[in-house]
Parts: sequence; C-alpha cells; structure tokens
Amino acid sequence: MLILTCPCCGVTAEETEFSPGGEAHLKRYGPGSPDRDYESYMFNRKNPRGVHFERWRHTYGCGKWFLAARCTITLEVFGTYRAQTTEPPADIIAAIKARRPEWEGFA
Amino acid sequence: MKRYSAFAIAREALRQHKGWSHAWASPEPGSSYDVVIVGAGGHGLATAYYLGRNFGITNVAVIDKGWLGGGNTGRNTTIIRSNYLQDPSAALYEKSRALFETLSQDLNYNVMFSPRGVMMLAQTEHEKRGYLRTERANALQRVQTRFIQPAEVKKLVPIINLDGPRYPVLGALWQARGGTARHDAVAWGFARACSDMGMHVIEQCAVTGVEAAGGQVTAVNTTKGTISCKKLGIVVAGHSGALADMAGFRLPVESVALQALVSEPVKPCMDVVVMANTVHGYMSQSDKGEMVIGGGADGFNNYTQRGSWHHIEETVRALVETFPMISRLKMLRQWGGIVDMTGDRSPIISKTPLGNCFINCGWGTGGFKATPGSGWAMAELIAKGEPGPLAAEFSMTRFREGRFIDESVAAGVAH
Amino acid sequence: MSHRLPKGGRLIDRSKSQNFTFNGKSMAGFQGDTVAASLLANDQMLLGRSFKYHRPRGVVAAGAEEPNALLGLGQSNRYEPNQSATTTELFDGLEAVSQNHWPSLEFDLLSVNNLVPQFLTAGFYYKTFLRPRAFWKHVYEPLIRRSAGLGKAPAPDARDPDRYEQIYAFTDILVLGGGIAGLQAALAAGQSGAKVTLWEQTAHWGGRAPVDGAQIDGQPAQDWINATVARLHAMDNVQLRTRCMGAGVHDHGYVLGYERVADHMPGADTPRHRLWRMRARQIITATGAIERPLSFAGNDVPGVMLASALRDYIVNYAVAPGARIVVVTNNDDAYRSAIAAHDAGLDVAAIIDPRAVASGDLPARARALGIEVLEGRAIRKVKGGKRVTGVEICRQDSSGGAVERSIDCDAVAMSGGWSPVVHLWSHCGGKLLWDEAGSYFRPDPARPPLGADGAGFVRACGAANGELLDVLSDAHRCARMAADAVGANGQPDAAPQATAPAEAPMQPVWMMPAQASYDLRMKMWLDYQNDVKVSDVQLSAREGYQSVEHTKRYTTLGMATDQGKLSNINGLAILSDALGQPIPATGTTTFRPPYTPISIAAIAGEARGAIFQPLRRSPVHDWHADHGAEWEPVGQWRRPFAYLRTGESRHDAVNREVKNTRENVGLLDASTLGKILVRGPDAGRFLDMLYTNMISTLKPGKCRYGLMCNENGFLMDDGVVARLDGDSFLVHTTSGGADHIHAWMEDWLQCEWWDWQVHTVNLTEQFAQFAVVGPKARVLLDRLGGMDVSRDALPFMEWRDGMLGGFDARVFRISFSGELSFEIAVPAGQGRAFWDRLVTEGADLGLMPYGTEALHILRAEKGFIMIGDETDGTVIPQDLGLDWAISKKKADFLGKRGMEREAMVNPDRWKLVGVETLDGSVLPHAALAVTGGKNANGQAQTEGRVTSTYYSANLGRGIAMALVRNGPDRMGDVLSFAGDDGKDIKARIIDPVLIDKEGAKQNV
Amino acid sequence: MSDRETSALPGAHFAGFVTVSEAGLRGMITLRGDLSSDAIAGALADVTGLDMPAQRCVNSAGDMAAAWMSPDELLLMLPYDQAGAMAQKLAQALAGEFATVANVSDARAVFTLQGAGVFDALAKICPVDFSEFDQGEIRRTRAAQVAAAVWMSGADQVTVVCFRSVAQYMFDLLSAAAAPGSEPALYT
Ligand SMILES: Cc1cc2nc3c(=O)[nH]c(=O)nc-3n(C[C@H](O)[C@H](O)[C@H](O)COP(=O)(O)OP(=O)(O)OC[C@H]3O[C@@H](n4cnc5c(N)ncnc54)[C@H](O)[C@@H]3O)c2cc1C
Ligand SMILES: NC(=O)c1ccc[n+]([C@@H]2O[C@H](COP(=O)([O-])OP(=O)(O)OC[C@H]3O[C@@H](n4cnc5c(N)ncnc54)[C@H](O)[C@@H]3O)[C@@H](O)[C@H]2O)c1
Ligand SMILES: Cc1cc2nc3c(=O)[nH]c(=O)nc-3n(C[C@H](O)[C@H](O)[C@H](O)COP(=O)(O)O)c2cc1C
Ligand SMILES: [Zn+2]
Repeated sequence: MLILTCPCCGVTAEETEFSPGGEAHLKRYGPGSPDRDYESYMFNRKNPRGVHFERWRHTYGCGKWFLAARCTITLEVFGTYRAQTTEPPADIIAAIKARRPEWEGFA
Repeated sequence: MKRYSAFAIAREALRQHKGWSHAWASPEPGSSYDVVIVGAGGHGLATAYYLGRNFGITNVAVIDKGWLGGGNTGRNTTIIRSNYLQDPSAALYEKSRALFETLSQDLNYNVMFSPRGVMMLAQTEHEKRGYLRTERANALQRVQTRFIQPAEVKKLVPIINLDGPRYPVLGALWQARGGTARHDAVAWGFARACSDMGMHVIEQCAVTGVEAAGGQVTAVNTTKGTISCKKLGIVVAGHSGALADMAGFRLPVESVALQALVSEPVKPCMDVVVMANTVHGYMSQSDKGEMVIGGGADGFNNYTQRGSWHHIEETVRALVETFPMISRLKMLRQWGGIVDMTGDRSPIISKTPLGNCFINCGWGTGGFKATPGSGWAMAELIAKGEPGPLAAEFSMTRFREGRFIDESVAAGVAH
Repeated sequence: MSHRLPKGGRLIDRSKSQNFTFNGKSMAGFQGDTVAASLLANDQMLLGRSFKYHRPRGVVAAGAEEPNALLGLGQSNRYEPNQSATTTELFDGLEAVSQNHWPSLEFDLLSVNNLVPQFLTAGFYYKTFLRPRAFWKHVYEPLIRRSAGLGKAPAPDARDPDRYEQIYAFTDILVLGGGIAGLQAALAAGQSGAKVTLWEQTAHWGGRAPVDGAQIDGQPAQDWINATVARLHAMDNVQLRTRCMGAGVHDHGYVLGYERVADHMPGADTPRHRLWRMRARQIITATGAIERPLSFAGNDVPGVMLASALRDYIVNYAVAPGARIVVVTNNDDAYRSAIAAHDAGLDVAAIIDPRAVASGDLPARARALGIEVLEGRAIRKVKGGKRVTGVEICRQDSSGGAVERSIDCDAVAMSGGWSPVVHLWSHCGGKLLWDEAGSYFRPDPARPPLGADGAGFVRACGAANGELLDVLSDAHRCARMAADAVGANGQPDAAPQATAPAEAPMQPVWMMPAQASYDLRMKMWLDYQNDVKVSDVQLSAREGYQSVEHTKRYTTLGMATDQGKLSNINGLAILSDALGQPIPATGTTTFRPPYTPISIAAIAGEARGAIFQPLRRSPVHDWHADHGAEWEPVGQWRRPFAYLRTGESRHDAVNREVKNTRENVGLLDASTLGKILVRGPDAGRFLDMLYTNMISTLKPGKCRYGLMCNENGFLMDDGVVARLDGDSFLVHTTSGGADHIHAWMEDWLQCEWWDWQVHTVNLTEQFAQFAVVGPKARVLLDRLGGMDVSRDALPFMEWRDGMLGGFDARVFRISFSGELSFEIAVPAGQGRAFWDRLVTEGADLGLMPYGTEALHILRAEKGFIMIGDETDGTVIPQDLGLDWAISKKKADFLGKRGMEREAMVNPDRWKLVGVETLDGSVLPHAALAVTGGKNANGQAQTEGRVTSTYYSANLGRGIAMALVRNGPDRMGDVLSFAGDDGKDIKARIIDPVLIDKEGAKQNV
Repeated sequence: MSDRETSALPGAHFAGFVTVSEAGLRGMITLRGDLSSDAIAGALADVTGLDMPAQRCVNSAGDMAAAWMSPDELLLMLPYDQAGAMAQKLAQALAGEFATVANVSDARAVFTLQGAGVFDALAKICPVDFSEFDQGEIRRTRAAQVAAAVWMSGADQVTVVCFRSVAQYMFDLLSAAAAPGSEPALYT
C-alpha cells in the first residue's frame, strides 16, 4: 500500500487517493507514423525490474496527473514530479543515481 | 518411474515407504539441448511434456530460477473454465479443459481435476446480456454452457444471497464441467512425466542472458553456466518483460501483483465455483475446506508478490454481500503473484523477432486453466516453427495489426 | 485430572463466576479465564479432532500459537467456527462446541483413518484415486471433503447481526506487543517525543515476564509493568490499546491492527471488531517468542502441552492441566514450569532432559525441591489415547528400542527451545539470520523491510529479536534507533535492569530419541492440526519435494489455521536433516499476513447493506421509486428501466411507454448524462482531437452529435456537443462514461497538450436534465411558458437559455427517438420541482415517464446506435456506418492512427445493418449468423451477430440491428441465425432505420 | 415558487457521538485558472474582497470563503442565492484572461459534523492524519468510496462536501461512523 506525495498540491497520501496510469514519458505517434513506432507507443512497455517512471493521478485530491520514479522491486519512491515534461528532471535522476549507482539511466 | 496406484501405496506401506524415489530428477544442466524452456511453471512444463509426447522431442531442459511451480502456478485460485466469448480463446481454453479431464490418468498423477461447475453471476441487465451473448457463442464453439435462472443458482449455491440490496442475481452463466484442480499437483505431475521422458528439469537456476548469432538464438546464460540450445521457449509469466529484454525485444505486457486469500477451513458449504464480476469477487471451496478467494490486481508495475491491501478489502466486501454467511469466517492467509497483463487481456503464444525463440506469456490473471492447452499449442509452435490453429491468433504482432482478442467485451473478466 | 487450584490465578477474578456450556454441558469459570483455561479447570482436556486422522486433540498452548483447541462458538446468526479457545476470553453465557468429529467428540468414526496411517502418508492422494476417472468427482472427492474442513460452516442463510468498522490512524512509532520489551520500547520512544502507539493482542500488559518471575529494577516484574503502563497512559504522545493484534505489515509502513472490541462482551452496543489501518513511520516488533514442541512419539496425545503453557495455566488462571506432571526439555527455561507446578502443590514426577548434564541455576533449584532430573534421556513414547497416562523413557542417543523406565503421569510439559515471533518483521520482506546458539531464526538487522524512502522501517526487540535475556536494554536501544529515524531526539530515562537466574545453553533436539525408528517417527507430530509427522517430511524429502516450499505444499506442514507457529522450525530441521544440509540452507517458508486469522467481517468493515457501495441518485430518484420504477444499474447510478403500474408486467409497461411517447408525450430523466464544460481559446482545437468529427466549426447556439474513440480507434463514447459561446462548449457523454471521459480529457490536457489553453469542468451533477419527447412535447412546453420553443425560435439541433415555467432552463432541441424532442436542463436543486411541474401540466396530454428500455427501443426504431450495445470496445465507427462522422479533413484525432491498421481497413469487417425475421418474431439477443462451415478449430463459422433486438410495439413486430460481414452490400439477403435447440432462424438484412427515415417527425 | 429549489437531503440529521447534519443549499463557484497569476488574484480580490488562499487553504470573510482546490482551481463558497450573480461578476472581471467560472452550487451536498469527536468519526472513512490538520486548511480526499472535501469550519466542527448524487451515501456513512458506542478514542 504505497504512499506518494503529489507535487501539485503537496499532499502525501496513500495509494487509494491516486490512480495509476502506466509508463511515463511515452512519445505519442499519430496518423501516418510507422507501425513500429505506433506499436511502441501504444503497446510495448519497458516493464523493468527496477527503476520505473510512471504516471499517477491525484484522483481523490487535486485531480492532477504527476509522474513518479519508483523501484518495482523494492517499491522505493525516488521522487515525484510534474507531468509536463518529456523526460525525468535532473534532480530526480540524481536521486535515483544516489540510491542505485548501477542504474543505467533514462533511455 | 514407479507407477502410482493404490496398490503401490499398499505395498510401500509394508516397507516404511522406502521404495519411493524422486518424483522428478534434479540433474545438473547439460551443455546443450534441442530445446530449452525457461520457466518451470505449469505452462513451461506442459510445453516440454507435449514436445515429448506429441513430437518426440525429448532432448529438452526446463529451467527455473526458483522451485518449480513456485510462480503463479503455485499461487492461483485454480479456476478452470472455457466459457470465453471470442472464438480463438474458446478454442484454446476448451482444448485445455478437455485435456484436464484426463490429465490425472495421462500423467499418472492425481491432479484432482474437479469438474464441479463454474458459475458466473449476472447482476446487471448489461452483464446478463453479456452472458447471454457468451452462451450463444459457446454453443457454436462446442463449449457447453447454459444461462440459468436465479432459482437454479440458489439450488446450486445455497449460501448465495440472491437479492442483495444493490445487485440482485438475475441469473448466471453455468459451465457444469468447469471447476478446479490441485494447482501444485499440475506442476508436479508434468515435471514427473517430463523427467520420465529423460528431460531435464533444472531448479534454482536463473536465466540471465540470451545469446544469438545471425538473428537466431544459440544459447542462454544462467547462474549455472551457459547452455546452448537450438530452440528457446520463454514461458516465465510475470517475468516475460525481463526475458524479452534479454532476447532484445519488447512486449505489450506489464507485470502487476494479483492477490488471493483463503479462509480457515470449514466443512463443505459450497460445491461449485462462483464468480461475481460486477462486484469483483470470486470464491470456491478447496477440498481441504478453505474458501479460496481471488482478489484484484494492482494498477502499477510490481515484482514483489505482495499487493496493496485495499484490493483485499474490496473483494471481501463484495463476497460478504454475495455470501453473507462468510462474515464470521476468518481470513487465514493472503498472498500475491506477479501476472503479465496484455492490452487485450488475452495471451501471447508467438514467434518473436529473434529466430527460433518463441514466447508464451500474457496469461495475466487467468492462465492456470490453460496450462495443458497452452503447453500443447506452444509445443506445436516450437516443434514446427509455425503456430498451429490453436495458437494462430495469439501472435504478438496482433496489436499493431489491430486484431485484438478482447474478452472483456461481454462483461466478462479473465480469471 | 486437570482442575482449578484453590489459590492463585493472576488474571482471574474468583468473585465473578461465569457460566458457559461445552457441547451442551454446563460449566463454570471465572472472569479473566480464557475459554481454554476454564475448560481445563472443568477437566475437559479433549477438545477436538485432528484434520486427517481425527486423532483426539487437547490444548497445547496458552496463546496465539494454539493449533488444536479450536471450537465452534455461539449460536445461529452468531455462530462462528474455528475459534481458538486459548485466545478467546470467557464470558457469561458462552456456548462452545467441539469440531471435526462424527458422531461425537468422544467417539469419532472417522478416526478409523488413524488405524491406517501407513497408507495415508503425505501426498498419498496424488498417487491414488486415479481410476475409474469419474470416481474422483462423485466418490473420492466428496469423501475427502467431508472428512476435511474442521468446523461446520455457518448456516447458508446466516446473517451476522454484529457491527464492524475500520479506522485510519497515523503514528511515528508503532510498537507491536505489550510485553516488557514492548512497554520499555514504547516508554523510551515516548520519552524521545515521538508519537507512539502500542498494541497488545491480549487483554493484559506484560507478556511472559510476570509468569516467569523476573525481577526488574529490584521489584517483581508485575510492579514494574503496572508502573510503566501508568506512565505511558499519562503521556499525551502515547496511545495504548489492548485486544489489538498487529495482523499484517504491508508496504510503506502500513499495518493492519485487528481490535477485538467486543468479543468478550457479546451483544454490547459497540462494533465487535475494528480494523486499524495504521500508517507508521517506524515499527517495532516486540512480539515475543514462541516455545517449540519436541518431536517424540505420541506428542499429540491430549495432556501433552508446551511447558510455558503449563506454567501460564497455573500462574495466570490457577488451573492445573494435570495432577502428576512430567517435564521434558532441552533448555533451562522449562524448569520454571516444573518449579511452578511444584509450588502449586502438583506432583512433578520427573524432568527429562536430553542434555548430558543439566547444571544451571534453575535445574539446581528444581533438584533442591526434590524433583528428579533425568539427564541424557528422552521420551520414547507417550502412553494414552484421549489423555496421557504415562511416558516411556529411553536414552536420547538411542533408537528408542530399549525402554528404560515408564512413568505414570497425566500431563507432559515439553520445551524444545524458543523461536522469536518474526512474522511481522518478515511480512514485508525482512530477512532472517540463523542463530546457532538458540537454534532459531531471528531478524537480520542488515536486511530489514524497506519503506517508501528505501530505508528499513521495522525493528525487532526483546524475545522477538532473539534476545531472551537482556530484553529491556534491547528494547531501549531499539526504541532509540526508531526515535532517531523519525527525528525525535528527547532523552529517555536509562533502561531498567532485569535480573533472572543464569541459564545454561540449550541443546537443539529435533527428534527424540535421536535415532528414532520408523514406528516412532510415524507417531511424532510436527503439525498437530494438519496431522503432519516427522515421517511425512522425511518421505517428502525422499520423493524429491526438497525445497521447503515443496515440502510445505506436499505435506501441508504449516498450512493449518495456526500457520505452523509451533511446527515450522521443527519441520524444516527434519527436512534439513533428511537432505543433509544445514538449516539456513533450507530456509523458511514465506511469512504472510495475517499473524492469526482475522474475521472476514472486519475486512469488509462498515461497507454492507445501504453503504456497501455508493448509489448515485438523480434529483428525481425518489419520484421514480414512488412510481413503480424497476431499476437498472448504470455505473453507480440507478435509472428506471420502466415504470410498472399496478398489475402490469415489465413487458406491458415498456410497450405502453414506447407507444405513448410516439403518440402523446413521454418524459425521461436524463440527469445522469455526463455534462462537461470545455472552455478556453483552444477548446475547439482540443475537441477536434477528441472527437472523430469536426467540432470547432460548430456555431454558438447549435448542437452537434459526435463520436469519441480511443487511440485504438474503437468507439468509446458518443453524445451531443453544444457550443455555448466563442470558447465554451458543453459536451454530453453517456451516463456511464461521464467520469471516465472527464478524466480522459484532463489526461490529454495535462500530460500531452499542456500548452493548450483549455479548462474542463464536470457539470454532470449541477443539472437535472429531462427529455420531453413526442408529438405533444411543444404543447407542454408552451403551457409552462416563458420561452419561445417554436420551430423557428428553436430549430432542431439548437439550444437556448431562458426561464421556462419560472425555472432556470437550458433547452436543447435534440432527439434520440426521432420524435419532436426537447432536453431541458435545470439546476439540480430545481430538478424535482420542475419534474413535478411537467408531470402535472402534462397529465391531460397523456404524459408518461418512460425508462431506459423504452429509450432503447425508440432509438432502435430509428436505427440509432447505443454505446454498449452496438459497441463493445472492439467496434470502430466505420463498422456502424458512421463514416460520415469521421472527418477526412483533420490531420489528426484520437483513434485516427489506430484506424489505419490492416485489421481495421479489412473490407470483411462486420458492419451494421437492420435485420428482420421472416416471421416477424423477435430475434434472440446476441444471436449469431452461421454460414454452415467449420473453422480450423472445429467451431461453427459465423458471419454476423445481433447487437440489439426488441419487440417494437409501434411496429408490432421484432426489430433488430446486427453486425454482418459486408452487411450493407447485402440488403435483402436472408441470414441464418443459430437459435435455441439447434434450430436456425431466418432473417433478412434491411435498412436499420424503421421509422420516419426523412426525419419529418423530429423536425416539426 | 418558494420551494423551487431544494438541497440534496433537506433536514437530514443524526445525533451520534457527533452530530451529522445536512447543511442545506450552499452557493459554490468553481474558478479555474492559474491561481498564482496576479490577474486572477486581483479579480478575486476585486470582486469578493478575498485574498487568494495559499496551497490547500481556505480564506474567508463574512459569509464568503475561497478554497484552494488545485493549482488551477479555486472554490468560492457563498450564500446560495448570490452564486449566480457572483459567477457573472467574476466572469466579467476575468474577461480576457484564460480563466473559467462555473456555478456548481447544485452539484454538491454539504454536511456539518459537530462534537468533540469529529475526527474520531472522520478517521473511520478518510485516510487522513487529522492530527496534522489545521484550522484554515482544506483537504480533498476520499470518504470510503467517494470523493470529499473536508475542513474545520469552527470549534469541534467539520464541514464535509461531496457530490450531490451521493448525499444519501455520505449521510449514511457519516451516521455509521458516528454511531453511539463506537467511539474509537483516537483523537479524543
Ligand atoms: C492470485 C492469482 C490468482 C489466479 N487465479 C487464477 C484462476 O483462478 N484461474 C486461472 O486460470 N488462472 C489464475 N491465475 C493465473 C495463473 O496463475 C497464471 O496465468 C498461470 O499459472 C501462469 O503459469 P505459467 O506457467 O505461465 O507461469 P508461472 O507459474 O509463473 O511460471 C513461470 C516460471 O518462470 C520462472 N522464471 C522467471 N524468470 C526466470 C528466469 N530469469 N530464469 C528462469 N526461470 C524464470 C519463475 O520462477 C516461474 O516458476 C491466477 C494468478 C494469480 C497470481
Ligand atoms: N529464558 C528463556 O528461554 C525465555 C524464552 C522466551 C521468553 N522469555 C521471557 O519472555 C519475555 C520477553 O519479553 P518480550 O516482551 O520480548 O516478549 P513477551 O512474550 O513477554 O511479550 C510479547 C507480547 O507481544 C504480544 N504479541 C505478540 N504478537 C503480537 C501481535 N502480532 N500483535 C500484538 N501483540 C502481540 C504478546 O501477546 C505478548 O504480550 C521476558 O520475560 C523473557 O525473559 C524467556
Ligand atoms: C488454492 C490454494 C489453496 C491454499 N490453501 C492454503 C491453506 O489451506 N493454508 C495455507 O496456509 N495456505 C494456503 N494457500 C496459500 C499458500 O500457503 C501460499 O501462500 C501461496 O501458495 C503463495 O505462496 P507464498 O505465500 O509462499 O508466496 C493456498 C493457496 C492456493 C493457491
Ligand atoms: Zn494533488
């Protein structure tokens, strides 16, 4: 039963106030895009054992989507940040590196 | 292999049971095999078994990182049914159910297949229409199901509350020859039969890498050394993403925790399996007497085999509403398993971008029932290099091609 | 004879006698007794039967670890099976029955199983019952089920009358266990300034120490406990709770507490159980240790119990489990039990100690009391059936062939050493270390469970940490670390000093005697409840079930209601021995919540009956209920399916509503429809992305029907969009879709197009919305007055704001039935008054409300699709002939890319048509059109499916829509639909629009 | 028409260890826009006299209050019959800004809990640490299975807002949580 801190309203709350929304930082491919790109956007997932960037919505709170970096093996949360970005911000990357020196980085 | 029978037990009883030997051998891995199967869950073992039985391919190793059967095979709620809506699913699951009918005899191992009947409650008009649709489809798919009225529901399940204040029971889709089986025994029985054919079932050996040359798989790296293979079958359920990563491709799959719980054992009070999908709960009573209850899946990626508590509460609430008499029973144990969910909630039995490497995954919350059928279809795919009719529709390219096999459409769920 | 002692009893109040019954027999005990204690006081040692062999079973323990003493408690709606007698407090009027026997506890026919244990070994059923095949379901399985299962289930229609509730709480430090370790930890943590919560599962503070006779700071332990509890109560930042068990430790410091608020006072006007959902930053497990049984033949005969339990019964309840007692132990602690028994005036026949020498302070004390100590000896076998009658003694280092001596006795107190309660440490992934000296697993502080921040959040202390002697300083240290971790830095008082006699090392003894023969091993119970014996575990190893997890599942060791609290360590020691490997190499099975079973009712909590789930009500819900509405759930809403008049069938009611709406005027409560305001400079552009058709070109004052797809191209929702002004649109969604579509919009706005200037506001509940439908609709609105709703003033597919009959109204001229139709939105607060007004004013026009079924039929007569009927998540708009609503001009919209895929552009996709049976009958729901062939898997081949089918009272025949392969190109073709009983139904493909194709009726 | 409009559960009242009462019709206006922008704060101050509340706070004056709901959403509370006019005034004041004003008075139900044990009752349904809950703070959260907003509206008094359609559920839920004899003694 996770706890997360919503970066949009500052509340730290339990999982049941939020809704999970799957892998973050997917690039959308629209009409005319090659099959493979569309497939990677719509279906294929990193599903990593370890550091995962993911989407959450503060459904029962401020209603905002945000992103979290979390370990799928220990469930440690490295940090949460605003959804309006295409890749994890530097402080989040640094926080992960500090905890997981062997981590290969966001790709 | 010593045959199992009442007679054999009687004979052994006279000599302190000293004559039994290992149900399956536990050899050190050899250096190369015709086929390596990663994952000694039910599906991996069944794949190996049918490779041997149907195709005479026995130079096979089944490798597992832990104890065999310890993945989802060892932690599921054992519901077996084939009342699926879409033709490809119905064909595959019915094949599997039919194999279950004689599996104990085929394996000479009592897997306790118990065709006690599976009932899916209709609790809204919409759900009822969905099941009527399934009933019609099943009739043409050679799956025997019947939509039954509330009175018959009550007769089959005396503990049910037909007129709960929120979701009165409007009837049910009834598959009389659905049921349950002893999940561990399925894995053990297959392992014993594989071992008997000379296959190697190798436990405590994790696959850590996949080697390829010229676009073809050549070997797997494991914690017990490198093992060459001509063909590779990946059958690792929740860990499919990791294995695909080793083999250099991505899957339309996410791994999440799915939970279950059992009550303390009580004397028989429920003879069939009941699934109440509107309120999200399902329950059966094991032969030992516990009420076996399936919970919900987390929505976030998770490899811990623990799920979030609130799903247990939601499930239990639904079941207390449906079966009020369980209120004063007690929960004995809860646990989780890591299931691999696809976008259309149907499995993948498929060739992969890597030559001679095949994958069987995506069974999500409902693959135990498919164990023998999945092994059958996967063995055919590996042996022939092309899918047979059972597996044909389950390729991993179906998503980008837009050929979903969506089972959620008729208000059904996929346990 | 077990009996009540004349004096003593720490926990009982002899002035308060409590009457109860066991198997119908009246008995008495005292307030403060557990049920087990009071039964023993009444010389009731035989309490039940084991799972498999139906062996007689008596009390083994005095606490949560009890495997045997499970009873059925209470009557009828309050009956509860498998209630542990050792953790249930006695109350006046309690009714208990024993379990798992037939016909009676004393004489159980199924105990014949016990005569053939050689056959019923571990896993025997996997090897047999194979033939004949049908026998499994019809003969073998029913037999097995009947003999398994412990307690009787409650009656099929039992309704639990008690209340249950749940509660959320938050604390810095949660201490689990109120023994001296837990009390000291709570005290030190509290003094550090942290917010502390302390839970104790029993009704009493202090745990084992007062029974063991420890001294703390020079005073008896009980005095220190009383003083400490008083100090804790006085601290504002500390909360204490008894009868509250730490049930499970979950991720991120979430702990479930199971509070048995009123189990001991049934019928009280309080919740019976309360489930705490505690979020703790740090957790201290001070859960103590559990004594292990010893494995000797006959160790399951009633009268054999844990040495600590014997002591508990004597000291806490003044109950003597026997008159003449033999103690068998591999450690010094159990000598305390011998001494306690002696002090209580009981005859201690001997202490049997497998160690070569027993030389500690406690053995010396026992000897001084005149108790015989037999060193290097073992119990070869316990004599007796339903009750111990004596023991046979042999050398521990023998095979048990030679009986040295027999001793008559009626109770045996055994101790195989102690195992820390590591369950709560382990639930969330805490790892264990093997402690050689004590032969137990204890928490490995280097590998704790990890919390949200990646740091450990559970610490163990006291006996739970494997610290059996220096409990208080361990607790103190642990509390200080926890306080540090939560940033509480107050200075606690120094830890008190406990004094206890020195103890000599224990000696691990996993089997007694060490080389016991098969005959003996077959009678050495590991798991009492599930009847797992030493020989079973050895057989499992021999057969290759070598992982401890395999052995567990093959033998069922540790899978009973006690979850192996007594049996697991002994079992895996036997397994390790059989495999020739050290115990840590074998490891433990996984510890899972709950610590002891918790009620299903507590898990469900308050969510029953009316508050099982939220039920959303429209502003006119009560009116519907008062006017014969048959409900149809739509999401969490309830909508009237039809309004049944007295004596009317559903079918009749629907037909009446359908006809009346086309002939006079119908009234529909459409309040549940989603209404979302989409506003901002980019609103049009945004809606162009969301809808398949063009929305941005819509003029203010006008409405347009639109389709929404997901990115797979599958149709997801539909509805009417009204443009309110230059940058505002009001989007209508389906009733079930409102929340989802609103969330979907926000997702795109926040996560993809965050630079677009668009706001959404979900106004669904702000408005009541009613459809006034039928040829007399306008007459009715004109009667209300205030607004010109004439054809010219308010043309089809337009809307107007204004006052209608004195209500604040927005009137849309849209039609889902093909009739002249207005949808009128008023603020929800005005909804009921407005509805009443319509009903009154419309009475003489023949106005009747209609429900969802009539709505469906009316739209089907017009060939309009319905989300959820014509669509099922796999249908694209093109399948439904809605190509006109798919913009060719737009470069992009959600779903466009998905529709480009090969399977989507396949010309063979099934497409929507009307179908009519040749005989006018109603097609069965979801009927499939068959072609006669079989596919590769032997299934009948199909070419179409009925999506909607109704009896149309207006047309006087069945009407239907279907998705058919190439359907629109096959007008007039006759299809064969598979009917019931193998008969085909012939139906012709027709245009789905059956009424007023030109739209003349709705345009008047 | 005098009883033209009604609240969701007029007069609903339950006396448990705290009392639960439906509070009748309340005016509510949703204002969406960047709450950190001067333009919006300015318009708010001009029209209502209220300062822009800080994150998760409520500012009130007289019978009007403004609550911070999210970085771009404000909830204005005022007497029911003033809501329509106020919404118009606000919209006018914000003309030209990227801001949205909507009258949502009828979309909600409001309950008042009164008594020393208000948090003891709420703790049964809201996953919130009320010991860290201050006067002047508003918390949007979950009450059992529905969304709710909660704030301390006076001494031993809490206001709970939910959607109108689930008013009955909320009332039943709160009544069960406040049932006599079920005092958990957590915050009291
Ligand atoms: C709680 C729960 C309830 C369920 N209920 C039902 C139900 O009622 N009915 C039903 O039909 N289905 C049910 N299921 C689903 C069902 O359990 C699974 O679909 C099915 O068991 C999958 O079998 P498998 O053999 O594919 O996977 P598994 O049994 O999980 O086997 C995969 C194996 O791969 C091994 N592995 C993983 N990675 C590696 C590696 N790197 N190297 C070597 N080995 C590796 C694992 O150790 C594991 O043993 C349920 C699942 C869960 C979790
Ligand atoms: N010398 C020995 O061999 C030996 C062995 C074991 C214990 N001891 C003695 O035991 C005592 C140890 O003190 P301690 O405080 O560590 O242990 P304890 O056993 O005295 O107390 C543990 C307490 O935790 C409670 N508890 C257990 N699980 C719980 C749960 N899940 N939720 C709530 N409560 C729970 C128990 O009811 C008990 O009151 C000392 O007196 C020590 O001397 C001695
Ligand atoms: C059908 C089924 C029945 C079970 N019955 C019991 C039971 O009677 N007692 C028990 O302790 N566990 C029971 N379990 C749970 C297992 O002990 C175990 O928790 C589960 O297999 C997951 O493994 P793990 O907890 O070791 O991770 C059962 C599991 C399943 C799948
Ligand atoms: Zn937030």
